Amino acid sequence: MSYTSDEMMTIAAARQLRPGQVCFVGIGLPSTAANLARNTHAAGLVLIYESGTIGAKPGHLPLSIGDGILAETADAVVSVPEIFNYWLQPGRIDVGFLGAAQLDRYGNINTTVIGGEYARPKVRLPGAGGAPEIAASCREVIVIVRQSRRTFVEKADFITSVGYGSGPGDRERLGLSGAGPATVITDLGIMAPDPETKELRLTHLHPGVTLDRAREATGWDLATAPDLDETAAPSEHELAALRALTAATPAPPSRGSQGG
Amino acid sequence: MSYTSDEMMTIAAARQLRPGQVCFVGIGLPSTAANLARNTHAAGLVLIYESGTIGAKPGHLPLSIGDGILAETADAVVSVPEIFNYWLQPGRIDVGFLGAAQLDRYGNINTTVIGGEYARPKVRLPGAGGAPEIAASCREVIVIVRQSRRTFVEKADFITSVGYGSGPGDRERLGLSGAGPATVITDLGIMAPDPETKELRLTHLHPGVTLDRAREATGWDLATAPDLDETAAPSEHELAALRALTAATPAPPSRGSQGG
Amino acid sequence: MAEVVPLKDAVATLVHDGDSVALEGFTHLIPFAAGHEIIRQGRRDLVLIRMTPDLIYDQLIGMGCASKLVFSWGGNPGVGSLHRFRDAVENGWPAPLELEEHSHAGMANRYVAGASGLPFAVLRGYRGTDLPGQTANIKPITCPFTGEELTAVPALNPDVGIVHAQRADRAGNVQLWGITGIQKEVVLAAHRSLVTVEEIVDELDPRPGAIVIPSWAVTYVAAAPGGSQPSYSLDYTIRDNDFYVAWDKIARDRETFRAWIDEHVLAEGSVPA
Amino acid sequence: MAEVVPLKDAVATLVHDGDSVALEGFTHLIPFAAGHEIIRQGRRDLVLIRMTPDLIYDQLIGMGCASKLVFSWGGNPGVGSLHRFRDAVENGWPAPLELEEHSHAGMANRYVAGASGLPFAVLRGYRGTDLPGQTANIKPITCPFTGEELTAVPALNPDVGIVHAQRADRAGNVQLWGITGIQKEVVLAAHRSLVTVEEIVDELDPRPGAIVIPSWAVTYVAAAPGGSQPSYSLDYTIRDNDFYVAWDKIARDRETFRAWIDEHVLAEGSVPA
Repeated sequence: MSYTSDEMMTIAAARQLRPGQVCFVGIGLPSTAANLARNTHAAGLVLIYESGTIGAKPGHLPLSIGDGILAETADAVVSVPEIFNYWLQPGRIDVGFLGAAQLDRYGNINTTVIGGEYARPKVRLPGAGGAPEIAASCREVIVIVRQSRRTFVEKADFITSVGYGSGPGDRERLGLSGAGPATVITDLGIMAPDPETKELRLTHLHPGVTLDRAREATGWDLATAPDLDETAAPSEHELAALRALTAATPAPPSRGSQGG
Repeated sequence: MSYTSDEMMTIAAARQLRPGQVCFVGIGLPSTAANLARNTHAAGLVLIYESGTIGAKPGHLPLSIGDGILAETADAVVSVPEIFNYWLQPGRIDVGFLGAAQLDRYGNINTTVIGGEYARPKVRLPGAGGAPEIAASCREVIVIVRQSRRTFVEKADFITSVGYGSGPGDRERLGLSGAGPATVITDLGIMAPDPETKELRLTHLHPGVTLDRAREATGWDLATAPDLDETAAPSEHELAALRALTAATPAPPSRGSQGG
Repeated sequence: MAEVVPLKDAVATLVHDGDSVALEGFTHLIPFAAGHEIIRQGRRDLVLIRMTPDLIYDQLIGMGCASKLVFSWGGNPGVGSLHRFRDAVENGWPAPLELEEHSHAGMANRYVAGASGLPFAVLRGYRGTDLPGQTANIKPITCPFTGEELTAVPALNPDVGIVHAQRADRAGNVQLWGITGIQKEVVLAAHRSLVTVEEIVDELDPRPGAIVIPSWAVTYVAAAPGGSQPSYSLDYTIRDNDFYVAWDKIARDRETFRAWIDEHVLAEGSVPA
Repeated sequence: MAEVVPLKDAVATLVHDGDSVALEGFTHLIPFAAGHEIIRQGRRDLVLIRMTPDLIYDQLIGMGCASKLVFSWGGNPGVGSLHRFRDAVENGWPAPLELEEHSHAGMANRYVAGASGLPFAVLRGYRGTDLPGQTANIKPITCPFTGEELTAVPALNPDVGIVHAQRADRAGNVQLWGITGIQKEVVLAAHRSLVTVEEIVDELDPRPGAIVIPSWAVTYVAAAPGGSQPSYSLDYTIRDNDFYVAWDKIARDRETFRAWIDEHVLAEGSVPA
């Protein structure tokens, strides 16, 4: 059964989530992956959207994190200050699921500006939304983003959300309670930080993707994990579930929209 | 129609409240007076209890500020942090209605300890409850308390809630946004601060009460306002409304229970 | 007590050139009708405050109503960019737009401080990001008990706070439910407030998940049926997702944008899209 | 996910000698059944935390379970004194009781900070009172933007937080309504939590004014029908005002107090009064 690289990426991301985990989800690819997990192997996955919906169980993919379906299916709906202060900030959330416009070798995320001066940028991106505190406070962070040299950069033009900062010890120094980006899922493969240097390195290549191609799509000299592996191809069950989920829904945006 | 001094006190207190005012009410005499006002001349008086009930309209007097009748009749019920942070602290409340165990010449209130050391007091009182912030943040404060030398003291053993501190300028210096105790209603008469010195002085004597008796019941040299007046006796309507209100209810406590 | 008045009069009385104005509604109950009335009344030099500027601020910015934007996420939710916002920032069209940028957590806590009568709020946020480098309104603060360093942001107290809600009664008590977002905080933080509602009813019967903002905490209430479209009011209207997608094309080009505003906002008898 | 267990087992597992324990319920939903179970299990040296100690802490203090009390108002609501509390403070019977005393606003904000993962909270409070002179847990703090001086209090994060609620479902999701008080904050601030409920149901149908605490944020749920009496659970039980009045006489005397506890708490088959 054939599939697209986006489908492989979304399915690989969904596989990262385990039943019973509590997941703070942004709109777009993160929401698609999280809902796919909930509809396949991770029943009981608790989805939290920053609009204040805790335990949302949308039947279709929401276009906005404020879609009515989220409030109508949630275990609890709380105010926006409460979702950030009582639920995200204390580190109660297992997994934070983020997108990115730029991602650097240490997993730092840029969703603010690209090129030029901050006040007169070449590209003005949406901005921070909930991402800085999701990246700071979730027990672990999963980043899902399409891979290219434009996106995977040596150094981000602007640090909107902190990964490992400038390397080992930075998160501790900054008092960030969460462990930081544990996994980066792309349309080419999967990356994870080197335990020593915290630099993102390749742990999996998706079927049919060569190491050269992954390296060409990365703005730094991409290292590989000793046990570099191939991602299992999507199962028919996974593909059917994903396509059922996306059928009724407009295409997700191409970059980190966790704020919307 | 005959009446008791407690009835005169409660009715005099009720008369202080005007229609449409927003009033933060403690249990006991304040609650009785506020509900009497709402049932007589001050329809539309908004009662707020620190249990989080905004716009409560109890048919009978609650024994506790958590009585079910308050939540069932309120316009809105909010959490305890919200009632203090969003509603009391910003100075939205017109009138704060307090009791006292000790009241000093500058309207400072003690509801904490009397005599001995703080750690081993002669009398351990209930403590602060909501009073310190009610006294600080309400636009004005009305104190209702039975008058005696034990209660009306030169200097309070402990300042639980600030009136005018040590005199003019203290509230401003402390950054207390409200105007402080504007009126003190007792079973003998009514006091208000001297505009110059902020010391409480007698403005009204209840019918049949002599100035000497009021002075004997005061622990400082009680001054009188130039226009010292006699309180109008309770009308039949006021007495009937008060007795209807208290009929169904246990006697109010004898001292500041705004925390309960 | 809130006065129930026509939308036009409420906006004319409350919103003046140069005011700081927060039109809130976190992805629900967005006050489009009030925003369009501000455009019709031709306000200028507004400091627009909003967590998610959304289409409504894209429209106000594109019409030159604003000189500054205080925000935390400026995109078209689920679709992509806000092109009028980007044109103002990247090219200064139709006017330069000063930015003050925060995270959602920072903005939410700024409203909470404003509603609480406090000059600032404390949070675990911004640490290690480049955001504090761009504004004086993000500063470190030290816990007086543990010595730990956290982040402080100043209170937001807009001159005018405007939100949409499902219902109000004739006395001006406001009731809203579903995603309640930051609505209550904005009304309580603002010096003057306007709540537009789907309908005015005799009685606010209790609803699961509903909050009530008492009349005496609101300045004006105005009826604006459908006034949150293309956003939505749970149980009254549904979100017009197609319009959010269509806006991408409308707003990409200055002329098509102006034409849309002329037809749907400025024309006689025009109604909120 | 919260485990639904018998009350006796929940208390035995969660509450140990020397723990800091907050049994909350602001004049509603006071967890008397859980408090009586703590007395039956003979806990000692507890640091008891509660805004309004009420009869339940009068009983725990009178039975010598506590070495310290953190509170903001220690009276019998609408009646007068808590005699066991006063006897402990004034005469050290049955054991000396250390006090840490705050205002309601201070205590509420300490729970909020605890629930928010912050080390402290900021409020306009305590200024000019004698309360800061009696504890190191009230300190001034300066706004980094305006220079204004306010008051800081440290977060409360009890070892154990215990509250009562109307209902839970079999998965351990908790629902409560009426005066919600500080219930959610205590559960979220505590390291371990127990929620006793009037009943366990298959489905938590939405209720006006109800809040839900999701199962995954709670440690244990235990069924305790009538478990808030002589306080009350709105729509299940009514407040026993007569008992609050009667308690004044029962607790005034050490022997009548002990006799009451023996009969109503310690005796085989005794149930919460």
